[in-house]
Amino acid sequence: MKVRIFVTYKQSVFDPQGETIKDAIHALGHQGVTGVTVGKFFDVTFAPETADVEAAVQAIADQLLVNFNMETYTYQVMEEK
Amino acid sequence: MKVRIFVTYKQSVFDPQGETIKDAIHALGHQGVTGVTVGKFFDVTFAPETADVEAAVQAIADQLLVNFNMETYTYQVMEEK
Amino acid sequence: MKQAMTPEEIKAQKPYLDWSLSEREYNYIAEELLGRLPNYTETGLYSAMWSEHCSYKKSKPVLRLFPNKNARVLQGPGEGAGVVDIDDGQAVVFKAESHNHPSTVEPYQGAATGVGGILRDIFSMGARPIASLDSLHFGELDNPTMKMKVQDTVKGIGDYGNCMGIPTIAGETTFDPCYSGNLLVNAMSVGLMDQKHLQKGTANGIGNAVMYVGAKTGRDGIHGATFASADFSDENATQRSAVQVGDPFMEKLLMEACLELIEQHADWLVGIQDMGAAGIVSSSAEMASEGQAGMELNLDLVPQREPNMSAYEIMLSESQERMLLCVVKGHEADVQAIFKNYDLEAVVIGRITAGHDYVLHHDGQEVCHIPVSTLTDDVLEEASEEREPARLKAAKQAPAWVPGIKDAGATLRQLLAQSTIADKSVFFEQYDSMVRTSTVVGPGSDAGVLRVRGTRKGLAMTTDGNGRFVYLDPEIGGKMALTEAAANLIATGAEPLAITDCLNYGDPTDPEIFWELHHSVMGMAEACRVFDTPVISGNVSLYNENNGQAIHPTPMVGMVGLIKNLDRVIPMAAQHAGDAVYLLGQTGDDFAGSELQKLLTGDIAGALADFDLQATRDNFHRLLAEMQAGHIASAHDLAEGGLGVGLAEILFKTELGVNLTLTLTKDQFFAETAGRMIVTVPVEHTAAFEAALGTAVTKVGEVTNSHWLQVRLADGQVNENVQALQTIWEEAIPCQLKSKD
Amino acid sequence: MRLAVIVFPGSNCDLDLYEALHTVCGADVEYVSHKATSLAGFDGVMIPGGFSYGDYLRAGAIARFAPVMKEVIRLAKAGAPVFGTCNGFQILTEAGLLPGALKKNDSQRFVCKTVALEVVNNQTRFTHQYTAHERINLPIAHADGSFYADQATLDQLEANGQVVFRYAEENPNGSLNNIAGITNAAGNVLGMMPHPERAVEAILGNTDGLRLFKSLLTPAAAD
Ligand SMILES: Nc1ncnc2c1ncn2[C@@H]1O[C@H](COP(=O)(O)OP(=O)(O)O)[C@@H](O)[C@H]1O
Ligand SMILES: [Mg+2]
Repeated sequence: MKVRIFVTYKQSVFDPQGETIKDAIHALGHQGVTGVTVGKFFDVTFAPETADVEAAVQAIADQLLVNFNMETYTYQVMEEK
Repeated sequence: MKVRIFVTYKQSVFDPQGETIKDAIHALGHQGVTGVTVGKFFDVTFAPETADVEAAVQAIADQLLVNFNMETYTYQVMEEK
Repeated sequence: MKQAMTPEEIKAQKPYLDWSLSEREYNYIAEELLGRLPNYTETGLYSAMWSEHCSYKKSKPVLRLFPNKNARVLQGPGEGAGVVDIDDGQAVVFKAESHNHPSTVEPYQGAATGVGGILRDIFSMGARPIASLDSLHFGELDNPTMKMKVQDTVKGIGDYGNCMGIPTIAGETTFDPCYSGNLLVNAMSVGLMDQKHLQKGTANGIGNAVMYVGAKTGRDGIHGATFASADFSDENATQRSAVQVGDPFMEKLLMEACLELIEQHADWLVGIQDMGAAGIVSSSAEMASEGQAGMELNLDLVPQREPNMSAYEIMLSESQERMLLCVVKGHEADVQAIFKNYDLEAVVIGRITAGHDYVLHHDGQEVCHIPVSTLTDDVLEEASEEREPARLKAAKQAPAWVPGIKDAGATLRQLLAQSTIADKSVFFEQYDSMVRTSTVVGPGSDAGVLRVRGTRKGLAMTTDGNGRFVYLDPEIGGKMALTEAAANLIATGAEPLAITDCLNYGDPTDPEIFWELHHSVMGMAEACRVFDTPVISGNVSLYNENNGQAIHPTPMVGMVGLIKNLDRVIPMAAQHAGDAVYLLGQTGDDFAGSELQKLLTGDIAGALADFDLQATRDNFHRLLAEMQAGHIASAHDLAEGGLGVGLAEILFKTELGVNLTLTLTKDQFFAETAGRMIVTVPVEHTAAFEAALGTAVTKVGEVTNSHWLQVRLADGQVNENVQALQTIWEEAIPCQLKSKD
Repeated sequence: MRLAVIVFPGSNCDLDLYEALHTVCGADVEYVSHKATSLAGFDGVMIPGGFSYGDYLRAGAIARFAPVMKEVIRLAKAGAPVFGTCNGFQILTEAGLLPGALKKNDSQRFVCKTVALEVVNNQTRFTHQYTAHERINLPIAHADGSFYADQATLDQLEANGQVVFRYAEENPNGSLNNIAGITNAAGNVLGMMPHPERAVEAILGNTDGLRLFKSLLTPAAAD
């Protein structure tokens, strides 16, 4: 089972990277783009027998993957391919 | 309209970050995790009147966001919130 | 996965031609060396080991021209890196390596893995890397693609070295259209060791273990052509990539573990070598060959990152951060324990056997059984055709170009904004230049200087290459490259010890290009003899071309020098008002290949004037003696942009100026005659200095308290505010990087 | 005072910190592995710069789970001096011993150079040998040095005098309030992005960092 965990800066945190990319996109001529935000994601695969994957995901995000001073996360269980 | 573009390493490309994070997850006691890969995503917002958003997304990914030597991408049109 | 071809199919279909093994070589292997047809794996191994990259079959005859010994050289070419005695039982270890092709395709990872590779060469010798240098040659910064490549290259070098905790303390960056389709990314690393820890890449002793340590093997870096053709025909090629990805964190652990093993348990270790080009095959065959031993490996034991790798892929993979060890039988577990402590795997993948055969097993089958030496020693050297490039004859006959400058101040301002001359701090500030707290002089000076902790000694180091001069005259250009490197070291107060090099050229099967290679090495070799700086290591990079357009022939010289007394490190910048300013060396009408010529004509052309190496060397050594005597306040060698630019450079970031009177013309103010320096001397030492240097120096004026560069020339004058010049110089590259085209 | 320099996998300024304390200041200092489970006998902890675990997740994020961190936290809570520079600062924030977090530099680039700092608080056990509001120069070398905390935390830091160093001229990374170094509320834990251990010897051109270690090693009379 695979879970995709999305981590982004909190809205209140200034992220110059998104702005820089937006400028670059405009320079390429795509004026229709009004905003860019950047995040990272982690695809975490669990052994099929893992009990309570969602609890594990939350624990892993809370303890390791996310720094709550500046970041926040969501996750999504992926379909098996 | 918002599009989320996911960028990951191609299959055969070594992902040292993912390996290190997997080890850390194991050290925290989540042995059920069998793999971790790391990617980035870009939420790109388009002005509502933008014609052919998908073509624009592909152009932006091709020219700017993705390094085709080692990366590949997918994207997903997001619901408005 | 498709079934590999049979030996007969290989003979008939000649796939080896795509792997750059010639039919002549293939036949020689089959008929003379083996007396049978090589199988698929064996053919692959020969192709790799007999490539120019591994065997130097074309360049070897030329490399023999280099001197590679003197009383200080402890290890010359032939090992991971060269080793030079620096007294007190210590040695300095260094080597440079090119990563041009990988960096052109993928600048970030190419540059990063270039640094990673050269660091492994250093610690495989038993030395701790203490500094890195780089030599980068790019196309002009006038298009978004090149700007991106430049920034990615710099980030790749920085990220790897910074994470390893090895300071990058010197280097060079130049820009010329000839590199736009083929970047040059040369990395050099310098290590320090106690001589007693010196290691070799050797394997012997029947029953001793061959151990693999470090990262797992993937399909990284396996030659694109074979990658696409043989084994993946049923998969979507675009989902795969052979780009090598660096893992500096792994390498840091690997380095610490290897150094612990070498420094504390050398008796467990027979030999150690990094896996560089052609991965396992090259490291294992070279070690067995060096130890005159047989070797048997079981490839099923090799840690693998990807499923279903063929023997060929496992052997040729260029996955990074791996080392091969030969360990005394019985100490396998001890070695494993050391690596385990760093969370690293060490695996026995084979043994040393009686005889001289190289035997590989994979999937229960013997996939290779050949004499080791046929991989390493029996390579057919190739005689190359050579012919003097037509352009050289023409240049010698053409009338010399005369710049005819009107406003020397305006020319100076323009030159300072030329990207090759302008401030590079936007690049080198991305390198940690201070970690390990021994950096006495960091990037931005003539040479980097490190102290040797616990002693009064220092080491100075520099990389230099100027393809434009070598292009105009390979032999004189080769001499100039050496001279510039020596001048950079002398300027800091160091005595040159030895050099490493990267020889970057185009396609050597073009007789004109082979001529460039041959003659530039002749020039370098002669200068090495004069400066007594033997070549102790190096690397050759050929086929640097794009669409049939070769780069300028660009030999890079990496030179290291010894400073016996750290109190006598000489700064580049002027120090005090009132000091006398001297010019060392004579200035000629040397405009061919200069930055001035490029600025004014947009091109380079003409013939180079030869210069007197011996006189240059003597001048340098007399200057060095004066430095050691404490008579010199500052010294700076003159290179791109000549005296004009050199004077500005010694005033930047000071509050000083100069007031000079010269017999030179406005044009000559920017000539790039080799072997010159600008030296400032406190008044109380001028008499001694003049007595020692005699006619080699000309007193031209003094350092002043006004922040102005004031020079009276034979046919005009320069009167420029130094702060204004500095602003031009500092802003040029950041501006170019930002501008939208 | 016996000090531990903690060595994590990927630490690379451990030597620099050790040499500054041992060779330059003559302090009683030892390297301690991240695997150590006891810091008994140590009076203070020094966490060096570098790239623990490659900084592959976030700088300092993985190191905080190392076995030795339990002991570091114990000593910190007991009031012992704990000092982290660069990656050490990042680890201290990730471990919750210091408030806030360190983001990627605004430039998105690693930057190594010497910057001007103001000693904002010279009343700490790490800074009492500096004068109030003294200007000093220290090297920085980091890619993730932009200090971030929410407004309430920032206000608190300022009000309590926990801001110890501030960038005095150029802000090299986008740090809020130009913060370069902070202490915890109790004042015994200091984290800073600049590297004082790189500025303790004249041969390297800068000794402005020396008094930080001297402060630590010679408690002020008032202490
Ligand atoms: N241009 C050169 N000058 C001197 N020595 C060279 C040169 N090129 C290669 N060598 C020497 O040949 C040997 C093989 O080089 P190389 O294949 O680059 O080393 P490695 O196997 O470590 O990658 C090395 O010892 C190197 O020092
Ligand atoms: Mg090598």
